[in-house]
Amino acid sequence: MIPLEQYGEFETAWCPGCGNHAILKAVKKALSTLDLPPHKVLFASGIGQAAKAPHYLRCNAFNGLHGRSLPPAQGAALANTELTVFAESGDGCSYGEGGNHFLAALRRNVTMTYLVHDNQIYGLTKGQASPTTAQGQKTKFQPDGAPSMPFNPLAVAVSMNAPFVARAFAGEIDHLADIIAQAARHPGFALVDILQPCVSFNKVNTYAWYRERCYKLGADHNPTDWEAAMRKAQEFGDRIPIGVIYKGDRAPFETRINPAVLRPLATSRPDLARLGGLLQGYA
Amino acid sequence: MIPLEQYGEFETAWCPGCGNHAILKAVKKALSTLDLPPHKVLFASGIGQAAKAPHYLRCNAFNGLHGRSLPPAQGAALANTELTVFAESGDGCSYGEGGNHFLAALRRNVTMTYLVHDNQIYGLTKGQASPTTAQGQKTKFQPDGAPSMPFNPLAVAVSMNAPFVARAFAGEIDHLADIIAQAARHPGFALVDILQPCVSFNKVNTYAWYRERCYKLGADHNPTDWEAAMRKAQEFGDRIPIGVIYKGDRAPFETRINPAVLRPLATSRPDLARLGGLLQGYA
Amino acid sequence: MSDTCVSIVIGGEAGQGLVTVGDFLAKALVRAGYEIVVTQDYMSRIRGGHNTYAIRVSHEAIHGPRESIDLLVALNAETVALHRAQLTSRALVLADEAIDRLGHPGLSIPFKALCPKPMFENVAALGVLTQLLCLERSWLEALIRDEFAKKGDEVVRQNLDVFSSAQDWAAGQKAVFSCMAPPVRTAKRLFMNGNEAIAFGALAAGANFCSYYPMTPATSVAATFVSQGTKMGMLIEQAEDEIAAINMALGASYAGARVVVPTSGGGFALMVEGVSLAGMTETPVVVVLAQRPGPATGLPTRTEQGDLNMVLYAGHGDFPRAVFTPGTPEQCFELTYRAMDQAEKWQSPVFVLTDQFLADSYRAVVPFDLEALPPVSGPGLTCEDPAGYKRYALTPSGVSPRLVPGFGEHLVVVDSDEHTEDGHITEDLTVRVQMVDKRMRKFDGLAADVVPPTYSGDEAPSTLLVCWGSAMGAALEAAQGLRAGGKSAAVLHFGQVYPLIPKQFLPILERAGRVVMVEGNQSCQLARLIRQECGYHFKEAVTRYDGLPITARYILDRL
Amino acid sequence: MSDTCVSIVIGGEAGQGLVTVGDFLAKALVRAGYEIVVTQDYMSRIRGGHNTYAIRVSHEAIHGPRESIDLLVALNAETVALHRAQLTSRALVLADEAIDRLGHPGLSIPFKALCPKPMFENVAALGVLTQLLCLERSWLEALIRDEFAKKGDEVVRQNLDVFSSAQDWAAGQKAVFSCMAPPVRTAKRLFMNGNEAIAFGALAAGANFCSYYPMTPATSVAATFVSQGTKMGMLIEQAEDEIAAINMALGASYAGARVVVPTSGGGFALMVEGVSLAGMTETPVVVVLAQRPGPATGLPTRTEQGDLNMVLYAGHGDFPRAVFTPGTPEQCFELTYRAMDQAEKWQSPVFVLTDQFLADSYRAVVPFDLEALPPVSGPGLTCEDPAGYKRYALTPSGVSPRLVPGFGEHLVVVDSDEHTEDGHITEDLTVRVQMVDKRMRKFDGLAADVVPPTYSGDEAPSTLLVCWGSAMGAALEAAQGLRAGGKSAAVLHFGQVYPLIPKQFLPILERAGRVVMVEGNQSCQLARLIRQECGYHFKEAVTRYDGLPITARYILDRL
Ligand SMILES: Cc1ncc(C[n+]2csc(CCOP(=O)(O)OP(=O)(O)O)c2C)c(N)n1
Ligand SMILES: Cc1ncc(C[n+]2csc(CCOP(=O)(O)OP(=O)(O)O)c2C)c(N)n1
Ligand code: SF4
Ligand code: SF4
Ligand SMILES: [Mg+2]
Ligand SMILES: [Mg+2]
Repeated sequence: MIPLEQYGEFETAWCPGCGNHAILKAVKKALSTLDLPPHKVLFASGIGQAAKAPHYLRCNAFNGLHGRSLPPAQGAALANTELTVFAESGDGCSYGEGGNHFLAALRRNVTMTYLVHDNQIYGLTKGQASPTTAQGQKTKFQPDGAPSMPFNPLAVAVSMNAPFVARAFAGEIDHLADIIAQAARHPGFALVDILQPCVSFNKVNTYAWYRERCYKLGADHNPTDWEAAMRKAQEFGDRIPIGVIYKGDRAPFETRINPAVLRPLATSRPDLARLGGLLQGYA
Repeated sequence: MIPLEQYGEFETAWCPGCGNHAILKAVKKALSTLDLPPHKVLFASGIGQAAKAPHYLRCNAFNGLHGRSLPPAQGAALANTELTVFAESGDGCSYGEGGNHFLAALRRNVTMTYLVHDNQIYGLTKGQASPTTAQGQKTKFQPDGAPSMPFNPLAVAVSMNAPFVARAFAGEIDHLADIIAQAARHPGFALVDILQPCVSFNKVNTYAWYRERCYKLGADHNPTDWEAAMRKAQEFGDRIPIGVIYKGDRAPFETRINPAVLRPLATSRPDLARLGGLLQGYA
Repeated sequence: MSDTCVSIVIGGEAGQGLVTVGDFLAKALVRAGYEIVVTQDYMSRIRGGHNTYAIRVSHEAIHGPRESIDLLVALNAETVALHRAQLTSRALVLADEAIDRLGHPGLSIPFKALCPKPMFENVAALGVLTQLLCLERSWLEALIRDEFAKKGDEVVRQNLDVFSSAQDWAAGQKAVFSCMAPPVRTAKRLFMNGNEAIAFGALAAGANFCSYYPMTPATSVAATFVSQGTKMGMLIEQAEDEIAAINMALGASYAGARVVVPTSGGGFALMVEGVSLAGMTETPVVVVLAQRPGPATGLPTRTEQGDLNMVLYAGHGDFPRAVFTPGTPEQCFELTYRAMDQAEKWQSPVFVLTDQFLADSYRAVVPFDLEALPPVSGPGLTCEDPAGYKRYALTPSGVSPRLVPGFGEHLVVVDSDEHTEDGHITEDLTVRVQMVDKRMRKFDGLAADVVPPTYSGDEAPSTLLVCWGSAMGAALEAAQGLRAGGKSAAVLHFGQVYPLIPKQFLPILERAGRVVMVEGNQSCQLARLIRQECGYHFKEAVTRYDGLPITARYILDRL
Repeated sequence: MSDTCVSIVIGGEAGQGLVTVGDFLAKALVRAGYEIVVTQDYMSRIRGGHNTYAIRVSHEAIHGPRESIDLLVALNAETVALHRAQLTSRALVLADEAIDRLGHPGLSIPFKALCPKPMFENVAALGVLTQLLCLERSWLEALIRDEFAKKGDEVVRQNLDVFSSAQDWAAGQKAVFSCMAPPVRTAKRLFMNGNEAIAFGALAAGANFCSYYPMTPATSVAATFVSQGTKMGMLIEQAEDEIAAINMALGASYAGARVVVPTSGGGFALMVEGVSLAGMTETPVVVVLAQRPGPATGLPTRTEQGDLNMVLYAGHGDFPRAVFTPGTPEQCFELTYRAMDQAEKWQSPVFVLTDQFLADSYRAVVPFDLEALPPVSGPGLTCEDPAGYKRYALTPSGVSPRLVPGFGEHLVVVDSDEHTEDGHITEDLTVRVQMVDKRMRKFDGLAADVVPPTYSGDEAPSTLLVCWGSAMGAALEAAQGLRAGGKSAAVLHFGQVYPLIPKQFLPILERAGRVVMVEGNQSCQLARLIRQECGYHFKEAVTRYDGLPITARYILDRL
């Protein structure tokens, strides 16, 4: 196990009391458990409060555009399958601006782990409704209440047979760290939706609100049972299950493409003799 | 019932034998059944073979960008709730480029009908895999087979409790016309995924292939039973159910926003006296 | 630069309430009849960091921000350290007694003693400031009453008590500050920033649909629509992304809504295809782009004028457009109003290009004369011959009669492909050329309608400062500074940068001695555009791209 | 314009196999040693409509397309009607006997009699063409063998039979066509179009990752990668949309892949934010943009040069870039190769801007000298002091040593926000200025590397035609035409339009008599850019925007 200090200690730009601090701790714990040296890890992120997370970790980082954490994460994961790749961003970034990439990543199933800090609000832009904000919840920008139904990332992921679908809570650091580690070990695309209190803009979904409702999935839940998983994925109200919701064995993308193209691309050089041969085909 | 001729008769740019011809017929039939005069109907579409459909219909049309049939459809539907709004496009346009709008439209639930010509291929650009192409199906661009799992629009729509979710087949024109009419009558966002043979580029999912598999959902299927709907939404293989998969009663978007803003916006003029009053608040 | 003004800066961490102190004081000053220029400098975070709210105030007209500080309200110790270099000789530092003023003259305020609870500290600071500025206490008292009314009488009373005891405490202190001269004007003005003025300009022109995706520094346009526009019947929807925002707006516009889409550079980058669609379908849309420093995410909460090029050329293919670049909140109102009209009149995308500085800069705004507003163009609802209606009928001006669907038997067909006069997809290449020519003819109309740049200062000046958008105030004051130093000077400000009509400004450029372009970007984007359009080559430029607004001092130091 | 060449046009509906006839004939001609220029004109549909495949062929060097037709192969009656006006005095029309030749000389081919099945009609047409052109029959026979080999010997034999009986039939007809002169050259050439040459240029430079979203006319770049690149180990992924395509490529590039992203204008419009991200993170990426007429969806399958402005200014904020605009398949190869190097060397987005005409235009291409290719820049894998590695170290050139993550203990941190030397988000405004300056310093490097425009023709000509990209061939032939008419003429072709280095071309422009810009867009985008960069004002232009390629005739008619 690599000592936690290896992953650094940084001053953050997050509010005191924000759930992000706990998630950062859990991420470090998971990395340490996974015994991953910082230079073998890549965190890709988008833009938002959550998306700053990779700056507070000693690791390789690609902090890209709002909504676009997944495409560069997948690009890098394919360019070098020896990197352990995470994408990390907020609910707005991941399910709002980035919704199409989420759907495609579920279909594509490249081996990587997606950590979504789900505070059910747009934090960095000061409190607009996000895709996961409860319908009817009032914000400064939605004074009559958010008009749309919230997005259910777990149900969508399960409906698309994503190989690893989990929910966790920032208030349960060890449990969260364990889930992140499981996710990272699972072949294919692993989703961890992390309930994260935003103390500044979401006065509904507080630590207390989540604590009252979250319960850990126990041995009675069989994550390989798709129907059970779908039921658990739909549970979000008085009781919210946390833990591994669904686990399948879809073959990851890497196993479905021409093996000849899967090698660290940084070290490959063009074989000009071969190219000359191909050009002959045009003569 | 408005006579079918009212909806025009145009030369199309589609291949002979293409499923689109049948869909166009069914659309006209549905409009006629619904007794909708052409000028009260708007068809918004994206870009692709399917997306040309509104040009072959006497109606109002907004033929926009690839992947973007839904946002203008919703914008127009909100700007004038007296229009009956359809969006019509291909599977690539709707679930590929336009995936994020699909998710958002399911959440937003504006009253309108979405007709997706699902030929499981990119037709207009000559045969690339689309989001609904079967995994492993070979194309010129995917000679090793499409590497990703196909998108299941019905499962995603059901998982998000879309109020009206249906599947139809271009080979069953009357059935299709009936479903389109039902969809248009249902309050909220109605999805009709239409299986459509592409005779030029999809040599797998032919008329015969679909005919062998498609069966009509009967009285034994209760579309208001969510679990049953989810099971039917997952069925796509040796047997493919067609008909109304799911029907719910989520309140449409229009009922959730300030009623004062819902009127034909084209006829509204700014009340400058009122504006002057609001400006006083800044003094 | 006149000495009649005072620069007040409130500094501290995000979340300490410095914006509340600033807003209260600035609004009270406006009510009292003073001129103000507010500069808000904040970091991309919600709590912590270091932010400032600067109010420059005078009884005379002032135009731009300034670096120097006469009164520094330090909500934390860092503020004193960070800003001591900016303090003028007469400056006072106001801070809690626990904060080290690092030897600077000022007041150590016993906030604990003055306030029953920490939440009253803002009001206590306002009491001290009122006293030092010799501001009539009634202005702030009235404001406290207005703003806290909804929290109940008890809260109002407690705040008033703290306010007056803080003022009394300050009156008893030795440190004094020269009283401000009493204001000249008495007519009511509005306390309003650029984004709010844009929102009102749009609403006055009938804007009734706004689809947006939040992005700093444009969010307060949408926020103003939410709080004020809804009362005018505006339909507002937060879209799933910027692509949806502009396409939704185009659909609504097609159906007859008057649409505005506020965003910033990164969001606008995603709307480029939609802009091209607006150009092709000739659908009116006004995009408000509040600039921040790029590329990419850049400095999300700071200011820059670096997105002009992108706005000028957004969209593939050739089609006409107009770009407005207001310099003040008044211009934000007027030019957004005009943008709404131009978009509709020429059935084209039209842009209002502003920036974080102006977006957030409160001023004392002369109330808009709503009655004097010119009429706004609009689409038709019906026509005489519905069966013969053609959305893209070829006309000499390039403008085809635009009807909205659903109000008559006519059909409105619009198409992103090249199309025939009736809107249907075509590959007839003769029609293609007719349609390109038709669309481009609208450029002449847009050109004929251009708002000329404003000129102010000496005729044939030895120094001419050329600028656009929010750089106006700094340029005007730099010119004043030059004149104060005995040199002739003038300012040429572009409130519309596209189309450019050389005869409106080329003679002015040619008769000036030294001509200096002043813009908030590295590559002199307007200077390049002017050269492209009329060959005039700027030999000198003052550029700024550190995220802060251009000031008169900044310009003068570089001349 | 030389008379030594023959213009062959095959016309018919999509799906009738006209591309097969064209490809076979054109390839055989190239193998035989002729020069060709292929122009493909097709509609945005899969079956039906009217398409043509035009082959201009000569034993001498030829450069551009031509309108006139010497041999018209009409696969349907419509083709005769549509193209009769283009027929030269010696022209023959070749069509099935059931098709009315409208009185034009030619051959009525008994396809039914010649072919056992309709699928052999293409080969029969080739037999007739071979005979009329006096082409050695072995060229087509060999090609038939090569191409049908995978379908089995029987198919090959049947095709050869039909081919030879058709040729024999033609030999027996009265209508004769003057034999083509035998070709001069004997060295092997490649039968290749612009898009294929681009793909090979990229592969030669080591491109090993391509993420794309299909869009005409760029798809055949990706198609060539799929069929050829995979054999070179290229990883290709069809992304969910263009935003994903460019962001995926940036992630791969960051991780050490050599990336290319092919698209067209509408797709590129969606990549604008990603381009800005490449600029900010200094991540190498080559975008290939094959233009088609806009705005919006426009004419999806036709040609235009209307996206130069968008490419020049795509992305918010200021950052450097380079734009290559090849004029021939050879240049497509060379300049794409160079683009891959420049992107890596200057860690910037670099563009290859082409169009449908060139993308689809087959030529006889001199085989690339792979051994003579200069080395391509690349990132490092490891460094001496991993702990001290800084991705954005400030350097005089602006270029920081770029390492790839994972091959050593160094950490590679890149950020879309403004950042410190080690890549972490910052709001330090001094660092901001340093970073803008650093990024913009790379512009000097890009400028020093610019490929100068090529000049050909008379020194100090009375007419100078200036052009970029695919307009080159037409301009060269128009200049030939002028010279044939006794006037001195020359062509200045820009294979790289950005940066522009005035001293490379300003003296040339100034010493010419009449200077005419020739470009395929309405607004003279390159002319404007040149004026912007160096003040030179083009007083004359030939523009084309009807979706067809510029030809010598088109230019000469407008001079
Ligand atoms: C293209 C683009 N659109 C909008 C923004 C502005 N923006 C930055 S963060 C953010 C929302 C963040 O919400 P979320 O992803 O939930 O993250 P949180 O701050 O809540 O952690 C938005 C809209 C942007 N940076 N880029
Ligand atoms: C932004 C953009 N990207 C790509 C394209 C090119 N394009 C046109 S149609 C199409 C695919 C069409 O597939 P689908 O939506 O399934 O419709 P179909 O032709 O199969 O009916 C693509 C990729 C485009 N027009 N615009
Ligand atoms: S605004 Fe919310 S999400 Fe952002 S740091 Fe503060 S508490 Fe956390
Ligand atoms: S290509 Fe396919 S989808 Fe398009 S018209 Fe032809 S058969 Fe129909
Ligand atoms: Mg959030
Ligand atoms: Mg399709």
